Parts: sequence; C-alpha cells; structure tokens
Amino acid sequence: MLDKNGIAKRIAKEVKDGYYVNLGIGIPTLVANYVREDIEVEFQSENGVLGMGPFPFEGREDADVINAGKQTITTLPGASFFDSAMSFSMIRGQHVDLTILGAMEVSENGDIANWKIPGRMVKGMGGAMDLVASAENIIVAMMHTNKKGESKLLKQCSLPLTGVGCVKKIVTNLAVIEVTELGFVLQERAPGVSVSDIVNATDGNIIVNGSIPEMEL
Amino acid sequence: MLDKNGIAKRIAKEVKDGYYVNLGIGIPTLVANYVREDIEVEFQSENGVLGMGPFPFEGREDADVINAGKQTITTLPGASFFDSAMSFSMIRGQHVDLTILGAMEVSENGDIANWKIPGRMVKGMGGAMDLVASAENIIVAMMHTNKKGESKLLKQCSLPLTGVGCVKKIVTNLAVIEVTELGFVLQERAPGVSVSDIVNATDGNIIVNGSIPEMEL
Amino acid sequence: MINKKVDNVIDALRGVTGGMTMIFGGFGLSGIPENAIAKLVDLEVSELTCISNNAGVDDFGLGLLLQKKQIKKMISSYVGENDEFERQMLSGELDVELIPQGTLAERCRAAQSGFPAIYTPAGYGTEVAEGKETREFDGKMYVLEHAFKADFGFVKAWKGDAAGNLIFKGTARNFNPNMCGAAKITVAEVEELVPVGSLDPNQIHIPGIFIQRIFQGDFYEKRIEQLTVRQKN
Amino acid sequence: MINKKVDNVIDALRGVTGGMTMIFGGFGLSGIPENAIAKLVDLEVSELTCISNNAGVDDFGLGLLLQKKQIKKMISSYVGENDEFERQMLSGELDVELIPQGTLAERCRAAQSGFPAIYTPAGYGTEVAEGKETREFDGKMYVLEHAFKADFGFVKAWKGDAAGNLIFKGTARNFNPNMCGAAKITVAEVEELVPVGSLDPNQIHIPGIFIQRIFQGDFYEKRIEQLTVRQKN
Repeated sequence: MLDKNGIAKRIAKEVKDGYYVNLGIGIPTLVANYVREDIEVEFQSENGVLGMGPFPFEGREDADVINAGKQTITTLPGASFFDSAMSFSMIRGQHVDLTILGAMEVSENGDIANWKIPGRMVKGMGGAMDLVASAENIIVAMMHTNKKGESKLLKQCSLPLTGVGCVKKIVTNLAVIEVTELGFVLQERAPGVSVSDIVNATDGNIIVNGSIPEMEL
Repeated sequence: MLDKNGIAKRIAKEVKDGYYVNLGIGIPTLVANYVREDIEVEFQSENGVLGMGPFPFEGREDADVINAGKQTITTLPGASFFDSAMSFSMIRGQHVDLTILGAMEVSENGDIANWKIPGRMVKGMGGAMDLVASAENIIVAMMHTNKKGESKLLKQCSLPLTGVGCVKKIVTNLAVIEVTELGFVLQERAPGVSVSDIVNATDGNIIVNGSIPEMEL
Repeated sequence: MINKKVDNVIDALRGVTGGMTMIFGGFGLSGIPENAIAKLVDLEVSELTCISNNAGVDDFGLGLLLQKKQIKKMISSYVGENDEFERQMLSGELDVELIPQGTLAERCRAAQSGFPAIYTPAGYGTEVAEGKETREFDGKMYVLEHAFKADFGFVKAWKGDAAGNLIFKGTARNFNPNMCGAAKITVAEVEELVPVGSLDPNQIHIPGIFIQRIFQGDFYEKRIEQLTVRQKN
Repeated sequence: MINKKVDNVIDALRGVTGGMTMIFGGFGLSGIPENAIAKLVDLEVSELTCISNNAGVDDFGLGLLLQKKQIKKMISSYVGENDEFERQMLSGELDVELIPQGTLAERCRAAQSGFPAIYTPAGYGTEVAEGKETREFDGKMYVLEHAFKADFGFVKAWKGDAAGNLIFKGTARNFNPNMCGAAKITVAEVEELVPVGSLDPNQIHIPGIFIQRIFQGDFYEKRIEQLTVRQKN
C-alpha cells in the first residue's frame, strides 16, 4: 500500500519528456518532487506562470510571485508570466499536456467530483472545471477509499460533478486504474496489495485482465 | 463647395477632447491635420498602435512601425503597441470613441457600402466591417456624388454592404447630414452651396427643417 | 495623450454608489486593488455585487467589505479561507455564484472586447451549466456564458502612466488585464505612476484606452497568504 | 525548460506537405515570416490553403508563393497591391475567402484558446454573413464564426529563446501572437535568438508553450510597402 508520496512517485512516471504539466493541490503537488531529472518538463500554474521552480529560500519570497495554491514560489530560466485569460487559453486550448488533480469520487465512465459536498461549506471549483473539461490527459491522484472506508471509485458519482467523462487514469494508494469505454480496468497493484484487495475496495465494476503486475516505483 | 481638405477640416470639429479616434484611408487620414491643438486626442490604427504621431523624418522610418495604410509612422509619448485581437477588442468593445471612414454609398437608414464593386477586382474589407459593426459614433467622409455625377446618398445601397444601420453622420463636399430614424436630415450647407443644390444631389429622401446654416470651418 | 490621472482614491471612486456591480482584479491577495477596497469600506456603499476570483480573507481584501456587510452578492471561482464569508453565506445574508476560473476570466475578456457571450467546455454536465444553453461543436459539448456587465472595475498594476498605460508584475497580473475595460468605468491603481513616455510602448500590458482613471496608491501591504519557503540545505 | 530550438528553416518546416492549411503572421509586409515563406517556395509544396491578413506583393511575402502557383485558396481580409493575385483570382485558379480583419484575428485566437466559435457583430447584414448563423444578444445582431483549423502556423518575432518565448516589435506584432498555438504546429522565426533566461518573464508576449519550433532567421529584408516621410521644416 502506498502513502501519499508513493502515489506521487508512481504518477511522476507518467510525466514524459517535453510535457507541460498542471498540478492540483494536495498529492499532485508532491509529483514535482519525483519527476526524473533527465527529462525536460515545465509546470504551469493557472494563476499565470509557466516554468515554476522550487519554493523560495526564506527571506527571498515575493508576494507578487505565487502559485494557484497561493504559495510563494520561484521561477526557472525560460519562465513567463501571463494573465488569466491566456492561462486558460493554454489549458482550454490543450497546450498543457498533462493535468494531475485530486478527487473525492470518480465514476466508471470517467466523471469526476472534487469540488462540493452538499451541506458543507463550498469553497468553489477554482480552475478545476476548466482543467477537467479541457485536458486530453487527466490523471487523478487520490486515496482509494474515503475516511469512512467507502470506495471513491464508483459506478456513478454521488456528489455534484466537476466534469463528465474526462478522467483517463487513476492512481491510488492501492492501484493504477485506467478508465476506458468499458469502465475501470486494473493495470497495476501497489506493493503488497492483492487484486482482491483492490476489487473489494472498488465500488464500481472493475475489469481484471490476466495477471496484474505490481507497480514499479 | 468643399475640397477633400475642407471635408477633413469640417470633420475635425467633431473630434472632441479625450477622444480615441480611428481614421480610415483617404479623406479621413487628412482629419488629423485639422484637429484643434488645445484638445487631447489619440489616434488608433487597427494594425496595432495607439498614440500615432506624424510621419517620420526621412531616414528615420522603421519597417516595424506602420499604420493600417502600411505607411511608415511615428508614435507620441504614451503610445502603445498591441496585437490584432486586442486592437479589435478596442474597436468591438467600443473603447474607440469615433470612427471616420470613406464610403461609396450610404443609405437613408445608415447602411454603408465601401468595400466591393461587383465585376471589379475586390481588395477586401480589411477592418472596415468590424469598425462599422462596432462603433457607436461613425462619420462618413465622402464626395456627395461619384465620378459619374450620381448621388452617393441613396434610398438603398446598390453595392454590397459593409454594415447595416450604422452611419450616424455624413460630411460631404456639399453638406453635413445626420442619419436619423427618419432618414437623412440636412444639418449644414457647405460655403456657397444652396439647399436645393444638396437636395438635387441627394438620391435618398432628405429632410430639411427650417433654415440650414452654412458650415463654420 | 489623453490624461487619465486623478489625484487620489477619492477622485478615483467618484460616482460609486450602493447597489452597483463591481469587478475586482487579483488572485488570492495578490494583485488586489488595496486602496480602492479600503476606500469602498470608508464610503460605506452597500448592496454591492462583486465579481472577483476570490473573496479575500477575514481581515484583508474583499473580506473587509464582507465584515461591514457591504456585499450582497459575490461572483467568484474560489472563496475559501474566510470565516465571515462562510457565516454570511450559510445564514443566507450573502448570495454566492460560483463559476469556473477560466469562465470568470473569459466573461471579463468578453465584456472588454465586445463579445456578448462565449462557448466554453468548462462546467458542461455539472450544476454550473444548469439552466444554460449547451451546444455541440465537433463532438464536444460547450456551455454558453455571457459577458459581465458592471459599473466599476478596480484593477491594480505595478507601473502606470497618466495615459492609463499599465504594466503588471509577476503573478499579480492574473485577472487584472482581462478586467480593464470590462466595466463602464475602470479605475487602475498603481504602485508607481511614472512619467508619460517612460514606459516602452512595446512592453505595455494594457493600453490606456481601457482605463478611465488612474492613481498611485498610498501604500501596499501585499500580504502573503501562504508563505512557503525552503531552508538553505 | 523544454527546448524548441531547431537548427534551421529546413528542420523547422519538417512535415510540411502539399494540400495543407497554413496560418501566416504579418500585416502587409510587416512582421511576416520571411524565412519560412522562402523555404516553402523552395520546397515547391502546392495546393496550400493560406490564412493571412494579406497576400503580399508580387515579388515579396506570400506573393512569392502565388508566383509559383502554390496557393489553392487564400483566406484574408485585404488582398490589394498584387497583380498576380488579381490575375489568378479573376481566372478562377485561386479561391479567395475575404473575411473581416477582426474576425480573422479572433478566429485565430479561438483556435489558440480552445473556443470552437465566437459571436462577432462584424459582417452582420452583409455577404460575409451569408449562410452563417446569426443571433441577437441585447438587441444587437451577431454572426457565428468558427475557429480556424490549420496544420502549420508560421509567425515572426523580434526576439525569442530556445524555450519558445517570444517578444515582438512595434506593429510587426499584429496577428503573430494570436496565431501562436492556433495550428497543430507553430513555427516561430526570430530576428534574434537570445539565451534562455535573458528575457524578462514579465515582458514575454507569447510563452513558449504555444510554440513547437523556433529558429533564428538568416536574413530579414523587412521591406517597407508605403514609405511615407515628412521633410525637416
């Protein structure tokens, strides 16, 4: 079973040379730490920066240079700043190659719910609806079950949707799952996790074809 | 009767303090020469410049600084360059206060034709269709009749239209005419021109209310 | 050069009244029109509809207007980190319309650019699209979203001149350029008002034509919402 | 940093074939991708559909492709000043679609930004709107215009870096920024390729994400179409 860093580490292997990547808050943010150093990748943040670097050294922070999580950041050589309309032109226009974000629920047909729980204070969708409606390549990073132990991979989402039919791949603490026209298809097991562990923790139908390899991290 | 410079001089009086103005080619270009010097006006050119100044001195021309007529220009302090989408945002968004352009025909209801003569080589509309569809304040600068002596102020345009119901005012070599819901309304006579001269040279219906003053230039 | 300079924030806000719809630049607390917001609090105008990506925090940004209950409705994409906001929203005192961030940006740009509406894929199939026209183009579904209509827009830039030309800095740029010219009157406040002619015409982010009034702010706190640093080895 | 630099115009144009749809930056002869056009002439690719505000003059710009009869269709807003163009158009060899200049810019921007179509007032009630959907918003009529779909886009900038970041100069900017990312592959040629990190991130007109290939042009004639000067005193 993986921890959050393990999930991030597995997802980092999906990041290919030459990719522009948008990382959501939470587990996705950790992905940047595990991307291979011998490939060229640029991180985009929807508030208006391309070419993000690491956090600044103490005392070097600039209130005018933040990411979408409102954290102070730095930029790398080749970086650029731009306005919000241009930022979403990059996203909507599919110039960003990979979007990694968290979710509360994902359904068999790739619907995602990650912005609202009825009855609770709603903070808003931010850029998530634009990202999931636009990106060709969306990976969800999440725990396989919620705090109550209920599956987050469902036949149908119960929560208000963020986007429909958009998720292509899910990486959880238990498994790597592809979302296909036939529904969830199990691809890889987390270390020490059995196929039946995964099937039991999955509420939606999950297709298991042949023997399922353990993830390489 | 006015010459082209006279028409430009009369139109220049319509240019008010604080106006952003787009000038078409031909007579409209001459308007810049007659704008009062005690008012603040900025000229926009739709190829991407605001704050145009006079033509450059010989040898000081820059191939990268031209107007919509492809002429070399200069810029004044406070000028800016921008892309074509932003340029037409200024125009379509009605941030440009006044558009002055030439015409082949104008109709009683403010339709304008100025881009195409069937059977002749068509050069294209350039920005004219955007300008006339967008501007709140459009003045047409033209001769009252064409080279054959036929009126250019018509009941209905005979040539392919550039825009519909958009012209508010027409300044010709003979008269100043407003285009109202009732049709052409004669406002001013050019020096030495009688009301009947104007009515005779106007094919569309033209309303003459009371005595018509001679233009002040 | 058409002069847009006003002497101070009081002159900049002339004509502001209760019940108006206002657009505010900024993302989080970055690039917000601090001086205009402070003056709106002073003026005690209320029943405002505010369009802004965020709603500030309890004691800064638009949170200051919320504390004084001056806001009737917020149109935003994200409104976390604000207890008073939450209280007013749950009690029904505050009307909240949440819209996708890219849609917010583009509804501003549509207003700026004379487009009545745009088709965006964002929100299709979600409650954001409820009651809205949807349409297919090339096999993909889009939602029709309308241009904003607002009375005042308040933006904040780094440098500007009396002609209204603006240059923004870093990610404090965000929505600010897209909001210029999106309201009947756009008020720009700048950290530094520089002499006309000193900005490179080639490097101006927003030409002055989109701005009606410009002034230099008295002071910018530029509060950092999430100070995140790394240690030197 | 993702490297977009290619060594020369040959590498930049790899994959270009006859029958493609191509977008070209420039207004008149200002800001045109001179090196890409020259190489397209060399490559003798034909049956091209070219989207460009203008069609060059007889012996420069896209006029060079017209001379070799490589263009099947032109989509432009203004095509004067070109005898060979006129001859081919009148003889029916060349298909010409004339569209308003602002519509051209925005159909490029729509392609760049993932919008399927836009509503513009330009051309309503004229032959440009014939066969197109029209619609009223707030009492004003608009025409639905679709995003371009193109195989290659060729733009020309003043300065650029290997990351694909671009800065344009003066009115040579024109359509170029709006065309970046509007085609499957955007090729940028620059007068000066500068080291990565030497451009101010705050002053980049087009971020490299919109560009697939960048190279420094060998030579720029930058011909002036209408030399207009005044005399001293």
